[in-house]
Amino acid sequence: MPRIVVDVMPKPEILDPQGKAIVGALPRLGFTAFSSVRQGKRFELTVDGEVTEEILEQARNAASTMLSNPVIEDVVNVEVLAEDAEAE
Amino acid sequence: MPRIVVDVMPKPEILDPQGKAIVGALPRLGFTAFSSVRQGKRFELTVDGEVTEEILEQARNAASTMLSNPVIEDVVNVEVLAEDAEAE
Amino acid sequence: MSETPLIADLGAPENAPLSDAKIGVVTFPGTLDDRDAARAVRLAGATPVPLWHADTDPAALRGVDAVVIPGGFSYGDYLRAGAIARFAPLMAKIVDAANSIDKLPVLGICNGFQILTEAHLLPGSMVKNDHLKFICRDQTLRVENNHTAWTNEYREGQEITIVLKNQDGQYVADEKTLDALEAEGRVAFRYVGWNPNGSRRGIAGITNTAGNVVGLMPHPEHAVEPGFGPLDANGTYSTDGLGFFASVLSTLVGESK
Amino acid sequence: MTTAQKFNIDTVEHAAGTPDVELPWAELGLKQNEFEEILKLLNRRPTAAELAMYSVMWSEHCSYKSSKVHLRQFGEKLTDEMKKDMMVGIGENAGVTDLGDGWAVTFKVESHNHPSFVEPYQGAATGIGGIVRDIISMGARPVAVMDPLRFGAIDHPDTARLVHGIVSGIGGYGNSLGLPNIGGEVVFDPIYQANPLVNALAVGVLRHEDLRLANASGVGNRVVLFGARTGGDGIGGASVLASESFDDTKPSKRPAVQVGDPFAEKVLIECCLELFKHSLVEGIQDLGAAGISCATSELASNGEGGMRVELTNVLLRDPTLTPGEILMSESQERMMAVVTPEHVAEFEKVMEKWNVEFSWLGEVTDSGRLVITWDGETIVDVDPRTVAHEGPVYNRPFKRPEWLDGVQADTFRTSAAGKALPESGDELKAAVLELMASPNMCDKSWVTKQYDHYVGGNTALASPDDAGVIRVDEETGLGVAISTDANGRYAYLDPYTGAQLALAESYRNVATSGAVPMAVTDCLNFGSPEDPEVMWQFAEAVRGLADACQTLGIPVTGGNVSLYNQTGTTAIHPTPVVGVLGKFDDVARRTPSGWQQNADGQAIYLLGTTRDELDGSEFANLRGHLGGLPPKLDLEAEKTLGAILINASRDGMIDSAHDLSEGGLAAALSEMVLRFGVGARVALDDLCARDGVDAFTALFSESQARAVVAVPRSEEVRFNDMAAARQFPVVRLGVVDVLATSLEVQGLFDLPIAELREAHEGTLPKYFG
Ligand SMILES: Nc1ncnc2c1ncn2[C@@H]1O[C@H](COP(=O)(O)OP(=O)(O)O)[C@@H](O)[C@H]1O
Ligand SMILES: [Mg+2]
Repeated sequence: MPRIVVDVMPKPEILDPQGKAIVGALPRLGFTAFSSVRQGKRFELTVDGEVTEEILEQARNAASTMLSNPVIEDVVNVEVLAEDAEAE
Repeated sequence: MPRIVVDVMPKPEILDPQGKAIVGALPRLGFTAFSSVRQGKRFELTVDGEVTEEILEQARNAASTMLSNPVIEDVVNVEVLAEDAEAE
Repeated sequence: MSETPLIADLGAPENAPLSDAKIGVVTFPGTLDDRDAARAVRLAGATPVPLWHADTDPAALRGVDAVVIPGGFSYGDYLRAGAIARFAPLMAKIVDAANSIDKLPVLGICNGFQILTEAHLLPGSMVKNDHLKFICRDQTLRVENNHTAWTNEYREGQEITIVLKNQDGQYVADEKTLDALEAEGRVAFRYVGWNPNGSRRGIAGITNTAGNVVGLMPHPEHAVEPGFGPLDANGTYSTDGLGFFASVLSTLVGESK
Repeated sequence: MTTAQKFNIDTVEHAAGTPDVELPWAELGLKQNEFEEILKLLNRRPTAAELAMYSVMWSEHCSYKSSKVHLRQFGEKLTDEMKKDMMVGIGENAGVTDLGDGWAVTFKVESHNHPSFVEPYQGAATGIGGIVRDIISMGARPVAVMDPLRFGAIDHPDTARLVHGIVSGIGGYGNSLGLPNIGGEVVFDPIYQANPLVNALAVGVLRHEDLRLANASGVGNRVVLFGARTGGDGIGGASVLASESFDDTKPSKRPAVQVGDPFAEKVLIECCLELFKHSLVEGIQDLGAAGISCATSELASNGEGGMRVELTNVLLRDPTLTPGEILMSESQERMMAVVTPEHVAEFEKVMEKWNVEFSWLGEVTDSGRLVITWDGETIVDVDPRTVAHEGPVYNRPFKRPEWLDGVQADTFRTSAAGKALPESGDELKAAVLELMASPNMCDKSWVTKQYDHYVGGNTALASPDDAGVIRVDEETGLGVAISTDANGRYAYLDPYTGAQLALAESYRNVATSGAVPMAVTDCLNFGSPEDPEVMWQFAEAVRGLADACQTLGIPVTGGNVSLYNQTGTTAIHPTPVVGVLGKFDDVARRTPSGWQQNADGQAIYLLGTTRDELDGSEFANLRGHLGGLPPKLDLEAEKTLGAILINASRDGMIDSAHDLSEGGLAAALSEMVLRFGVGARVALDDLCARDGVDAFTALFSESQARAVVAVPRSEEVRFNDMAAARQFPVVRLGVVDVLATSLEVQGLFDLPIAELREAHEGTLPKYFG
């Protein structure tokens, strides 16, 4: 069944304690290539049937009203998941 | 500066309490198009300089050893964020 | 030396028979219940020894006879509970010692349990409570396996009341793992009455095959002193948690005999 | 090009040469007269950085400019008796009280109301974070928190958002710090609709020698900033400073809300405690409102009088911040300390051990000036006292509201709501059930079970008991009890008495637990001080509280004022939240608030006198009525009652005790039954006959200075003798009955515990899931 992906990230100017803790831990495991890390959320919404423009619009609305907190987060992406991605 | 995105989702067979709560709440706000929701994580790793294959490999390793727990999660995606996405 | 600050008085009561038994209590950044665990060790008659997560000294385990990984929010529980702590230098030593022929007894409580699963000393993992909220309550458990290093002073089937408090306490594993745990008697504790977080098969705690490594979500170290812990079903203060520490002392005595 | 030039920085030199530059003082919240005062103080125009500092430090929040003239009474009305155990009083980050044996305790309550309305989770979380840093900065280990909360109507569409966010924010932050939450309040009233009150209290303990104050003494000592990096938090409204030259048009992005990092704060606590243990800091100050502006100016003016700081040394989360913004930033989880040169290396070792970032900013001087440079160029050169302590003080006009006479004349008994009151047994039973299920009287465990109340292993009592009790010394059992209380309806009807009643209730709660009351903290939540009627409420409340403290002999050691809690012209009820702290020599002597399983046959007594006092009561509230006068205050009776409760508990004469407050006797008896699920049989006849009241009044009146106790049979004579010796009224109501499964009020009704529990516990889950 088709899925819509919604990606939500903390606003760039907002402190992201989780990202901060991760970027502090990575070098201890030898991962030294990354200067900063931010942790956000990825939602996969499953649609029964075809993804119409109206349904995509619902997803966009849900993303901005419920799946994200606009005070501290940005919705960075709402898109239909490519079919092949479903396989895995 | 370039960023690498790592997407991690709960394994399909693991119950996702947050996704379940969301799918229960969506219809109350009039979002009726979605039959299931799963909530995962999106990490954005910033690289100072160019993203070499070696750095991408570091990101893949970090994704599977630390950013996800293979008992409950799958890494569904590791990729360089398109340049234009950085603008926003 | 890396001393854990302000773990209160670390000495065992004088003349306690096992006061020379040394039980390590690990502190990570964000650990909360280290002082409580040290108190429980002391009340059980042994000597708590503070251990520091970042200690890279070859003798970082400081010659302890057993280790408690206490509860809390190591690294804020950021990323996943226990995910970052698991990579601490001290953890590598603990994993080695637990898997060695000496089978160092290791108890992981709450965040400690989460760390043990992240470190693959115990199978499965914890996800958010099914109701998605932090929950703190007096919780009854049934002791399902009284043959581990940390449960041998309980009766099999004994119901004990200790404290439950967590946000990510829902124990999950795939069916095959769960079946194997059941078949091998490695479910050490099960919730009684009500499953407070949606854990698979009501599992509150498990053990490794050898029985020296035990992890559980509820907190025995908060049920060791009358007046300062949970109430049992009769409304009286429970000290049921002391059994964990008494058990490991029996284990140590048994070994030294 | 110097950095100053690159940023187009407004230096002191530049300011002196450009007297006519237009400054955005009004946008920064300064009044014309205040700006003129700054010009006078400096004898030139302020630089942008100086303007930033004065504007935040002279804000209502930081300078107490409207409240100061009234708050002085807390100091002026101190008697020698009140000063006896007070080690640190008002003026420092938190007050400190001597507990004996070399132990001391510090506690304080603060508000985070507005941020919690905007972003409930983070607002409440950072409220806990802020008050805990105040406690650390005294040299203490924080040991517990409490959270007095007020929300709008329980069924208002916005209330669930606030309740969920605020409760999980308090829990999320406090639980992660390892601080047991031992009490608080949850009140619903439409008056708090868009103005929820989120007050947070923290308590800490210390050895006398660890006491630290916020002062920068010792010329040549180094000044260090440590903890989280500085970001653009809390300066959103001041984005006019985004360009220091005031001509840039592009506003930079600044966070609208602050996000807390409880992990960073937990590490900060441990790190500070290690600094104290090895005596590595001379003075220390937390960074809260007004950030570095506040910390530098307070430390400097409380110490040798001078300090020099190089601002480019501040570690930044956002490199685009300008000097003025850095000075104003309210980023969380930061501390500033003063360290002697010989301790620098050891200090750095502690930081490295805990992986805490730090930067050396400058040093203490005796110049009497706070000099801040940016890459060597002076951008601030002020007398720090003028920033920190000598801000504007307003004697705002106040006036008793004209509507108050009408409200006070509208008593419950004469109102329509006071007609057709419950009378028969069945009616009274239904009323008790309705009361106990009502939003304000219902079980609050939906909230409190989201809080860890066990961590630390020293919690001897927590909600729902009358006071939270924490053991301080494991050897001796020395400990403290704390309760917080306020009744906005009482204070609305009469702010002077209402504030005193809040203190009386808090005092009574502490005494009921068995502790000796010692100190007071308060958070004064009011509407706009620019409204003379609100200002009158405020003045009356402070006067009342200060007078009552004097009578009870316990000092206010610290607190906080939150003004402008209003929507349009409608202010919240005046809500003076009062916290009282008491001491136990041994917490093993504490008294729980319900009948215990082993208490079968114990005698139930009511202490105190019951009058016809329903105005402002919970019962009147259930009937939608608010008018008349609050219950009569009798502080001498409170003192006597307190003494009886404390002595009786110390001498083993009572096994449980519960004070009477909102909901009166009906609530007290219900709660005592529900506490451990143990039934009781009581009769009201003697009480009604003695006090001349009917059963309804006996059950629902909110007369003060009352408590219900359970006395073991063997102690009854002694107990009665003690009350008689103090000429305090007691009446025997009945007995505890362990086998009974109900609360039986003889001749009226028999209320099954299960039914009562269902009503009591069902309400919050029904609204909040
Ligand atoms: N309502 C009040 N009652 C007593 N003291 C108060 C009150 N409000 C503020 N104070 C005291 O005034 C001083 C400054 O308060 P505040 O600015 O809140 O401190 P901080 O800067 O530590 O947050 C503190 O000592 C505080 O205890
Ligand atoms: Mg302060």
